[in-house]
Amino acid sequence: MWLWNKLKQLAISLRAGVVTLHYPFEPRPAPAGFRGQPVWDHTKCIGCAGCANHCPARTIFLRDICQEVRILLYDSARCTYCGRCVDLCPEKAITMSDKFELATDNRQDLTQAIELFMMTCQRCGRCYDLEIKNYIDRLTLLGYRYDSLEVRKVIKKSTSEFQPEMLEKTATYQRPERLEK
Amino acid sequence: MWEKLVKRAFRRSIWVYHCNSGACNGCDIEILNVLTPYYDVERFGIRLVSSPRHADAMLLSGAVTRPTLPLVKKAYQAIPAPKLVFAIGSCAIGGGCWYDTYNVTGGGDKAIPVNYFIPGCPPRPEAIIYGIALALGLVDKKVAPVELKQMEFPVDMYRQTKLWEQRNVIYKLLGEEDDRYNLY
Amino acid sequence: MKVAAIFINLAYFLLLAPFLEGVMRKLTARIQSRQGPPLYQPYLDLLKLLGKENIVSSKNWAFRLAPLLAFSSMLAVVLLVPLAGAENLLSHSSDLMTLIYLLTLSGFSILVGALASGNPFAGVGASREMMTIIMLEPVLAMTLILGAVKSESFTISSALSGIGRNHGFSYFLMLVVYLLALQAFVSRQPFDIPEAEVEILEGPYVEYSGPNYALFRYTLNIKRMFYAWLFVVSFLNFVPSGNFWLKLLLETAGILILFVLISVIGATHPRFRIDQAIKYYTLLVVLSLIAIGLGVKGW
Amino acid sequence: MAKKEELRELLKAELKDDFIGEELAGERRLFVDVHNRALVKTAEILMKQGARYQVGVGYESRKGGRGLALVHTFAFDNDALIVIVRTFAPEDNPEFDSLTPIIPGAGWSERECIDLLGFRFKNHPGPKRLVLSDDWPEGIYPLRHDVPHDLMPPATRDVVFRLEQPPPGTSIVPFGPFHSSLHEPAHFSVYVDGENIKGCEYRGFMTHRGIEKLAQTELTYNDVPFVAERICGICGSVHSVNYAQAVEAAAGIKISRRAEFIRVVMLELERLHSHLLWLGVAGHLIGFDTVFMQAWRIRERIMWLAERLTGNRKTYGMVIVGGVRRDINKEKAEDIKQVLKEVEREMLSLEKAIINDKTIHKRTRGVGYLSKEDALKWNLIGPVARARGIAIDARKDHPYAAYDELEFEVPVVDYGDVWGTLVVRVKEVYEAINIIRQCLNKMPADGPLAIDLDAPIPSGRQALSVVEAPRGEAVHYVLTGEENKPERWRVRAPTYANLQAVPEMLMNNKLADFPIIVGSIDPCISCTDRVVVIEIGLQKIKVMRKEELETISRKMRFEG
Amino acid sequence: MSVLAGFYLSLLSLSLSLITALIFGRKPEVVRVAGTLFISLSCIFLALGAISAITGEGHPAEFEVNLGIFHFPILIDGLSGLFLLLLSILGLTSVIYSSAFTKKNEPGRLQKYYLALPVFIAGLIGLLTVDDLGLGFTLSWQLMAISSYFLVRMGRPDKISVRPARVYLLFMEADWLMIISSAFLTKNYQFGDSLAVIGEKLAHSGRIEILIFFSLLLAGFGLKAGLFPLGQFWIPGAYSTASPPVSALLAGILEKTGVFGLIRIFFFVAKEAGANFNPDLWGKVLVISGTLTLFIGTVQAMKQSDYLRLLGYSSIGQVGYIIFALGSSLLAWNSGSQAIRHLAAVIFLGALYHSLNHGIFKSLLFLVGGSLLYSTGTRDLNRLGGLLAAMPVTGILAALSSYSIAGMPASSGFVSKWLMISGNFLAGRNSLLLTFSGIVALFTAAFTLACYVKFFGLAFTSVGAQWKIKKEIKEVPTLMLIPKILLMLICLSQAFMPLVYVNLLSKSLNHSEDFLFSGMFTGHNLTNFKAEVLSLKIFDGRNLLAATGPLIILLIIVVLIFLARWFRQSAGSAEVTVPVWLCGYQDLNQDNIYVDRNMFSDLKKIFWWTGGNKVIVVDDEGELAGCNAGTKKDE
Repeated sequence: MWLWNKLKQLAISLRAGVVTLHYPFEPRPAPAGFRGQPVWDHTKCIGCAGCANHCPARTIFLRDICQEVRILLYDSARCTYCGRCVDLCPEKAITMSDKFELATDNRQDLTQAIELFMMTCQRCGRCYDLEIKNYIDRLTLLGYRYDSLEVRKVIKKSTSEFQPEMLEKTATYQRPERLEK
Repeated sequence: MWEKLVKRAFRRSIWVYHCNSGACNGCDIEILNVLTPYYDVERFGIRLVSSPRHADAMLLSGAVTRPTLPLVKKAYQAIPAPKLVFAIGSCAIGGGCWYDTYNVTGGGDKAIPVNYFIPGCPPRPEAIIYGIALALGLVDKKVAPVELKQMEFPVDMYRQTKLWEQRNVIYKLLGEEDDRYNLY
Repeated sequence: MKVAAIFINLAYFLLLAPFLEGVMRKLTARIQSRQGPPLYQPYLDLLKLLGKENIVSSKNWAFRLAPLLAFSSMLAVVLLVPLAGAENLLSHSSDLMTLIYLLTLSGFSILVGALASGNPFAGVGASREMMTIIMLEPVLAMTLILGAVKSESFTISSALSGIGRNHGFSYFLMLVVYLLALQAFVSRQPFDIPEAEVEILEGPYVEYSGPNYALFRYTLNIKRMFYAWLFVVSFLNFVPSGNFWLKLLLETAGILILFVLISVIGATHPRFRIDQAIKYYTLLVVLSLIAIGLGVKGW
Repeated sequence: MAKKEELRELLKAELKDDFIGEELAGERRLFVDVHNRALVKTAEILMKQGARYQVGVGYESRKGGRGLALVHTFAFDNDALIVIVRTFAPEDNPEFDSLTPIIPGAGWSERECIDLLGFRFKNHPGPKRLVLSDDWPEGIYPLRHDVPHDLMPPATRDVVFRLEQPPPGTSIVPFGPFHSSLHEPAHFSVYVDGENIKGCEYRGFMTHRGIEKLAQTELTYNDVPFVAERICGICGSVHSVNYAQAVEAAAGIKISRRAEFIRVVMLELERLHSHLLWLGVAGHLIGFDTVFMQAWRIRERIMWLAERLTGNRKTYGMVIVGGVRRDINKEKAEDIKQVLKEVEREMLSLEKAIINDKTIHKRTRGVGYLSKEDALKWNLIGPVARARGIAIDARKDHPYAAYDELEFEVPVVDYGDVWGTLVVRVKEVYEAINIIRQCLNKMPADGPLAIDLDAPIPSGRQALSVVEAPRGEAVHYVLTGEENKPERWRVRAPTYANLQAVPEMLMNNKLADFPIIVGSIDPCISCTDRVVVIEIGLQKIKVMRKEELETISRKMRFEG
Repeated sequence: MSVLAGFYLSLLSLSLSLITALIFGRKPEVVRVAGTLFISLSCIFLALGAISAITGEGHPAEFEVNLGIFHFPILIDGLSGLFLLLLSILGLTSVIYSSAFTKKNEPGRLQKYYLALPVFIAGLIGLLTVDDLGLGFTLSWQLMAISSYFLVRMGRPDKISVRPARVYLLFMEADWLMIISSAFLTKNYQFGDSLAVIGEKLAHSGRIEILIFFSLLLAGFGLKAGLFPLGQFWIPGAYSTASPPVSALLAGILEKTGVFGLIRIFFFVAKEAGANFNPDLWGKVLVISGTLTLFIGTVQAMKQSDYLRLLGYSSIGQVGYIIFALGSSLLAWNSGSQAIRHLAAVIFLGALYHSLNHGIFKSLLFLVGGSLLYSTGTRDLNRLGGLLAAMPVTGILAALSSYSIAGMPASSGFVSKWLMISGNFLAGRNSLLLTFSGIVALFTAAFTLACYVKFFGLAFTSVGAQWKIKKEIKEVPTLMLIPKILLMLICLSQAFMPLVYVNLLSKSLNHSEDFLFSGMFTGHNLTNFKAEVLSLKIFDGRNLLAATGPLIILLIIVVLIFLARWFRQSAGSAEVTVPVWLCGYQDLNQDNIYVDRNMFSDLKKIFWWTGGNKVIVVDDEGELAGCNAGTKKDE
């Protein structure tokens, strides 16, 4: 009885044989439709910030450098590879590549930066305004906050700099308030 | 006497210690998965050990939550040198999608020096093996920073310093001088 | 020759022991449908461990001495045994009692080291290890004493050859007992209870790192090989004494076959609990007592 | 439905003036607003009617000026009905009556509210800090609207948690957070007398990542499913489906039948791989690594299948509010069937090999025993309850998605031990295969994958959804808000309920059985900890904690 | 110095010490110093006398003591010389140790202590020298019993010590009755007959009378020695109650007087009894009772949490070894062939050797225990730990003595167990009883190891005492270290110079008349031990080399240790100190260290039937700590 069970267990192993893949020595491509690293097609991107607004991991940032240049920064390190940005891009400028061999010893390697050339608005002389006056307004642009320095003032990394006053209103940090005043 | 041999043996016999600092299980399961028949990292001499004292590398998964931050440091301290740290998954690399919430400190490198980053949410077992193979020197790195431009634009006029190379251009240009908030 | 035999003993066990672990790991991997590590992996592991930092969690000398004592007493054991039937110079200064006690000494130093580390997991492991020693040492001792009883001598070589002198009931019973106990002697599943890594993180060794741990691993490897060797020379001693090297080769082959068996059993069993194991060991003790009884009666 | 009417009438009659209002959202939910003072009475009435307490949710109501609200939900499993009782308190005096004296299981939910929202509870036996770390300053409640989600007060070095003294005659063996039998950070302080476990203390919330706050402040409705999926890496789909269902229910959206079937397929695939995973881990925990390897070898096919279907092995990303993202077409259905066939074949041979193995019986039978009565007392759910003779399964009791159309059995055994959970899980594997096959056959050929949300989801709506995860029933509660995001989202994972019974199961077992007993509930601590810490008391020995801001025992270290 | 001079001088010094203690009762310093000096002096005289008895200038000292109407025979032969030597060494060390240990005593107690101690030693001298079962025996027995009753009684606060002390006295008196009454059954017995005379008269007695005679004496001296189940009644209580230096004497020599008595009866009187004595029967009785004693005593010791009780139980076990060996040697003697008769002599030598060894290392262990008690104030192993750092010398001594008593290779315990057990196996290879009891003895060696791993590991190496015991823990004063070091040196010499001791033993036996094995220990026969059948390499070779058997093993181990050390350092790894790893969350504290009561719990459960399960440690402060160790109904 005991032996019979053990033989059965051995039989499972033997029937399966050695199944180990020789992966790093033989390529093992991801299947079609795999959600690997997203790739921006810079020729298509219009800089609408839709991906940045809806990224669950908030890992895509846009920032105006000047009137004409807007920079899109994407940090693959924190990316959840959900493909939400692909769904939302109106120009289909983003695709999920099948690239998964992303391991690196330097986090820099995982970033993508796109300089976007923005046309100047005839009326105001600027393109769509990304500079936001304060936190409350920014909240309306959801998920769009990594590049806001004021907000980052209160991202604390369990440092000892925390003072209760930080919760108070200061010149740089306005407490969020009810929207409907 | 055999220091050189010993040094060469190190990369051929990495024993890993799995440290979950608040992960969702996804990466942990994939870490276990690389031990299973299809992937079997033991062929590289890798073993999962249960005491950090026996470990050569720490596989860190999870976003390093506030309670685990000191514990991760402690676990790192418990590993004898020379030691490697692999941050596995987006959470361990940068805190993932909750990198800035009130109970997450945001990434393994906030707590301990990380040697290798293996992104993915969770990374495929192949990706983990790739990362390990990278550490073992079996494969070459395949990623590099991507910089794309829609058109050649005289950016130089905005490059007052070499800030762009340092990838802090956005903040530096805005007058943010504080290194504490450096992303990288 | 007698002096050379010392070094042959030493080299044989020191060089071959890690390889056997490699065999075991490879076979286990095969049973688990895996490719497994290369056969020479344990050598790399040992080398690597030598280069690691040596973490000392408690500052007493017992912690530092323990791995040395474990390793050296295990080596002393293999120094004294007649490899391939060839006695060496040191065989004369010892007998079965020395052998048994030296084996115990090796276990004892693991315990002292474990307790010295101050880790509760090590404490649990030490407690289990001691219980295992208490229950298993008699089985080993009785195997050897059966030889002593049959050969009417207490020297190691005659006792070892004495076990297989006449293949009576006692021989077969003791052979079965030894095989049943082998898995526990080499502390593989289902009897790797003191080192159970899932529950108590390698038990006694939890605080040892780097070279200290390398010594313990090496000790364990040699111990496993010794127990397998003991079985081969005492129970499978069919080849009449002849060419030393031929005999050595045959013994090595026997050890390899035994390790295949150990690997297969180890891979197809869950770990027992210590209370279940003790019951099992008790059965073994009783069986070996019967075997001794039969041996005394000349059967 | 009769039950629903009956309950409504009963509550109206009993509560009189305290019955503020009701909301008849759908057939299977009954929302009742009661006055603060009548909360306990309402709970008593409902419990007398045979309810099972599920979860307590507190929230700060941004709109409507009702201040702070507390919600308790009660499930009637036999009538497919869930009663949700809501009470309100003014913002300046958030005081409620505690249900803990009559329903012990409510204690944690209430203490969670104390921590995260600053509620106060009358008559709560131990209104102590629960979720937040000890060094969290008083007066900052993360789930209040005025606290940003990324506020991180500094860590104080000298503050540590004071663990209980072990009962006399025992000493502590510390398990976790980084222990090879626990793949997640959670601390068990196990009291042992020799090798016998005499109780344990649990210290969790190390995986608490503030997901709920994140969803409420930073993400929009349709971003949340992706975060919800990452509550747990094993049963992620459960949470995203559950969330989507809750939002859909709140918004009154009916998704296409095809999408529902696809969701079921994904849920069952997840159950399949989760159970195989558990089987392997259980093997590993009793030191039987071959079972681990073989179970995971079989499981790997499912992972590959999932990767082909969804683009990721685990976090499927299939679910959005309003439907699913990817289709399962004919080809893929064939693929699934093929894989299922192989898995079933392999699983059968694995089952045959281990189900009669005496050595496995030795390590699992009679280990972690809990009688049916105890299991009922502890409100166990999922396979842990089903191994103890309690037929409880949200798929049957509160049908959702396409389960009403599917035929399947709920395996129930009454071993009451670890072995029982093993048997239940193995049987469920076949049930899951069966369900997926049915789905593929019964799935409507066409229908939109996702319906467009043309109008914004109205705010202030509430909904509750349950989904049977591989580990048991998961509960999501959603209160819709403005700005295209939920105002309150509350998750209760199955482990939450099962973990309470672990000390009881551990009692008088051997130390060596600790991993498999804890493993037998398949603890998903990341689910559980997403916002809550569990405190477990010994049954006989009272375990309390003193959070004293001082340097204490944990810091003491012997340097000799 | 002649035997007689030593004997009388030492008695004189003892009485001087007694008188000083009586006179200067109010001046504790004087009492202590004078007591220490005089008793030490007496021990030195005694030692000198004993040595001359062993070397045997001429003949054994045999004479009559006349105290008015009372007179009794005294016999100081080689055997009693041997035990007297042991007594003198232990007395000396113990009294030096006491002089520091009693510093904490109040004056009244001190005076009583120094009143009782010389009387006790005198009583012991009497027991070892008096050669009758009548008046002389009674006198010395009562001196010994009553004085030691007071010593036991004074070891601890009254409410704790009264009961064990009374039990002790009760058993001693019962024992006395048994021994005294035994002789009356002999035919023609006259009060005051010397043992030799009794033996001769026995030769003409009936079988039943002889049976009762030997049974009573076996029970009597067995009770004294701690034979199972008699020893369990009084030994643990008395040893753990008396102050440790006294316990060292109790375990080291008082117990051995029982062994001495047994040897006298079964190897001397029995010879006189001649054909009437049935060596087969009594050998079997001794083997069985000895095996039971050694096994059960040691297993019970393993369960103890009070380290003094542990030592007490372990003494029972070790005496069990001696008694087992005595029986085994009788059986071997009886079995016939000349070779096996040689083995019988070897086993007997082993038993004697073990008596000496055990006297030395058990005293040492008790003195170590006393040092622990002195420094930490607790006798609970659960509360000790990590003392190696605080008390390095005591730690090393504890390690070495634990190593010795566990019988590890290259230690004195190993030598004597080697002699006893391998002799037993070789002699008894055709006897089931001997083989099985030998196996039990080997098996028990592992239990002994378990006890002492526990004792040393948990008290000295592990962690804990620093937070467990409030007061500062320091090494004990030098005066308490010197005697321990002295004992250690003797212990080491016993380990590495076995031939010296074997020669000493055989000399002493050669100078004992009427010995059953007489003639076996002459120089000629010693070399005969090299008979083919023997593989006991202690006797191999000649001169110095022969004595180095254990040294070779030691040498091998030391060389290999250096090899291992080189191996460890060969890749130049650095050593760093990092706190203990407890899975991250907890740090080491008083609750999560692994303490004594957790050790071997399952084994304790398996061996619940051996008794001694109730483990309660009562510290002097009246603190009650401990728990029930693994009774069957534990769960």
